[in-house]
Amino acid sequence: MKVVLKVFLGILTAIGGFVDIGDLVANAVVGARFGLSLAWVVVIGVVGICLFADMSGRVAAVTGRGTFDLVRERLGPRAGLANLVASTFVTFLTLAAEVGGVALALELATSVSYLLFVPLVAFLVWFVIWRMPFEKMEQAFGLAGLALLAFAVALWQLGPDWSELLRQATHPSVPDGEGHPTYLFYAVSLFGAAMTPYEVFFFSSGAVEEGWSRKDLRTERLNVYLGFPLGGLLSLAIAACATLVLLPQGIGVDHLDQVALPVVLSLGKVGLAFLIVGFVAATFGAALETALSTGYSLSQYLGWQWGKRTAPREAARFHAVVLISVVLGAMLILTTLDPVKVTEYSLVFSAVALPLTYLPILVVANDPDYMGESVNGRVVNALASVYLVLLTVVAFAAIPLMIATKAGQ
Amino acid sequence: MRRLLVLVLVAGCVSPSFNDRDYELKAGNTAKAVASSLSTAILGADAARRHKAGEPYLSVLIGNAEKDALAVQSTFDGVQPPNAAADRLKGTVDDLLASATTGLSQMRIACRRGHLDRLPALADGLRSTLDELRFLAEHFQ
Amino acid sequence: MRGADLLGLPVVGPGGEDLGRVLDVRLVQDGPILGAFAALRIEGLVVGRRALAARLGYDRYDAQGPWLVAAGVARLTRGTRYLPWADLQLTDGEVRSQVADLGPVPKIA
Amino acid sequence: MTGRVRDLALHLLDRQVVDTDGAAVGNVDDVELHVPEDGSPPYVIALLTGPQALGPRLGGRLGSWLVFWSHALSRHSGADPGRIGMELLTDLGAQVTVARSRVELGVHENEDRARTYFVERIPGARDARR
Repeated sequence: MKVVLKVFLGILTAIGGFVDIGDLVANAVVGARFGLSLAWVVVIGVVGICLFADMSGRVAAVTGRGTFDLVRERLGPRAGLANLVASTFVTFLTLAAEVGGVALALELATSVSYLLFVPLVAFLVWFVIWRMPFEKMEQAFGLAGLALLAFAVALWQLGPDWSELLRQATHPSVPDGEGHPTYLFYAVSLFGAAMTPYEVFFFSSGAVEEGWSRKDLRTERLNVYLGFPLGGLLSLAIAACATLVLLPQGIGVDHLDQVALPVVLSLGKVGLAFLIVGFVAATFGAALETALSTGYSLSQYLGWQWGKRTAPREAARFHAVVLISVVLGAMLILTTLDPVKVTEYSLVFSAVALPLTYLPILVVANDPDYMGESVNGRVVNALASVYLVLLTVVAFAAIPLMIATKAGQ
Repeated sequence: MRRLLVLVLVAGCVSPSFNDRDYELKAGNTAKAVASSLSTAILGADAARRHKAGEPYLSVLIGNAEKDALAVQSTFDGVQPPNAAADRLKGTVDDLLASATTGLSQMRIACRRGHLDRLPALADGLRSTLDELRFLAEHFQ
Repeated sequence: MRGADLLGLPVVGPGGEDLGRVLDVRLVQDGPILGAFAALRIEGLVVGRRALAARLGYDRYDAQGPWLVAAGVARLTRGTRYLPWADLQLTDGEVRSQVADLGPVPKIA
Repeated sequence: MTGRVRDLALHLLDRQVVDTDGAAVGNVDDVELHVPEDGSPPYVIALLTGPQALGPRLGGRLGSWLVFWSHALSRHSGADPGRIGMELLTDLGAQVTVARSRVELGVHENEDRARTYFVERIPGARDARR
């Protein structure tokens, strides 16, 4: 039972971090437009996030240090600050999108305009962070997020031609009527959705919050290699549902209600009820993670006391930053900026910001001064080097692709 | 059927300049976007027919579809047709857009009043518009 | 004097030739006893041009993975040299080396 | 006898300082070097922490801005950054441990301000939720 409870950090990170508003939207958009021909990106993204989260989680367990501590130590205060600004900007955009996502999910349940929910959602996000113990928070939202498995059930109910789906997924090709740049732009978005930097900030800082040490390395691995692939499978289920129901009708996904449509058509009201619970849990969980991550990053860079372990008064500046970022995120959404659009842009910027944090973590995970026996093994390093190249290429390609395709239009 | 005839007429005039081609592409994209909104609403009506969805969800779904279609319509209205052939194309597209947005708003009103049982009939009335929009979208890709 | 007063200072040779900047300060724990430990005393300066690459530490250690990063950083930090404290003079706004040819940076065991 | 070798930027600067309770005190934003009169090599006599120490290392306009404002807002410490004497250190590894509590070190003015004027005014600020 204890092991089960400990896996919740991974499940929350995966459900509320891997499958967040970004994945819900990106996978449905891509499924409705490209079928499963971009499924390979999800697989590459899952392997990448496993690798990255494993390294930062291991470093956190062994040294007790969060990601941004190490970013500044390895890059110095100036480059570290540039990194902090870029990463925090992306995390903040994601936070705003998640708050909007919770509100949109509540709109689906009530048909009351999502804008009216935004202040309430923002307050609850802050309140949970202020009052709820870390582990309870993980368990509650991780468990509720499992309701998203409705996508998998719906897929099964839709009774697809599995061999055809598999063929699409294993024979990637650009569909007729779509240009290569557009295809690649969506590949970058999906990749950004899978490997969002805040997942790593949260996972490593969460490991410190839970007081992990060297003996928790097994738990750490279990979390990573169970949680993220589970999130990846869910992503694929979302894309497959969209492929089966929305693609043949020529529906382009612009709203969360369209993401839910395949599940509604196959599982009806019960399916929708599960889905809304899942949407709320996943986006709320991700809102918690991103709000905490802005506080974690800034506090770690500046050496402030951070975390939910102690009373808020003991980590005053950390809690002040979290509160302010939640308020600003809600205000951004209240300008009636479409949360789905905010999500789409934050995914691209995620892809740009990734190598900035990836490289320092990779270096520290190899430093025996910090890690002792637990440095990266050969296989991990070989794979990690491949991803370093890949991440760099994607980071440089992301913005030009966005401009060339007018963000995928 | 009348609209399809017009379409064939329009398609016969091969556009001579970049401007005309550009206008046709815009018309095609407009048709594609509105067809997507219509399909969404029609699938929603399908769910209503089979009692698979309730009023709150459907009114959000159909309301958003209507909003999107109206936005696309007003963007298209703002584009200047370059010549007489384009004027005819504009007439056809405008017709289709008007019937789509009217239909969507009827669906939204029925839905918000709780008359979910009326949605399937309203949706059926939109299917020919949807077919024509799709034809147009495919033709001017 | 603060650490920041040394880091980044330009380093010039005996004839005034440009040798780079101070990238790091080598400290050895054999100064006067402060509390429980011997003080960290300056032994020399790491001098070169690629501050950011040098921050990663690959030029100071033998064999550290992954190979790709190590090789890349090694290339960037090829020109990094070591200037013992005994061989330098601190003047206004620069470090003047009394030898023209600096040796490589001694690795940390 | 030569002691252990450490490089300033690589092993000391920017590391986290924690107190006897394991709570974060600040980062090693800079170090103070003592220059002996007899001309022997300088040695590190104190760790410096806080914006007044970080500012000069960031350099440029942002650095001066940081120093100016933290000076202007500071009630007692003036232009000097927080200072932790090397004699207080008990460990120097992935983090730097000092043998005093945060309160005793007195390098915490901004945290205190955030606590007194903002966070502590919100109900529940005193409860730890584990």
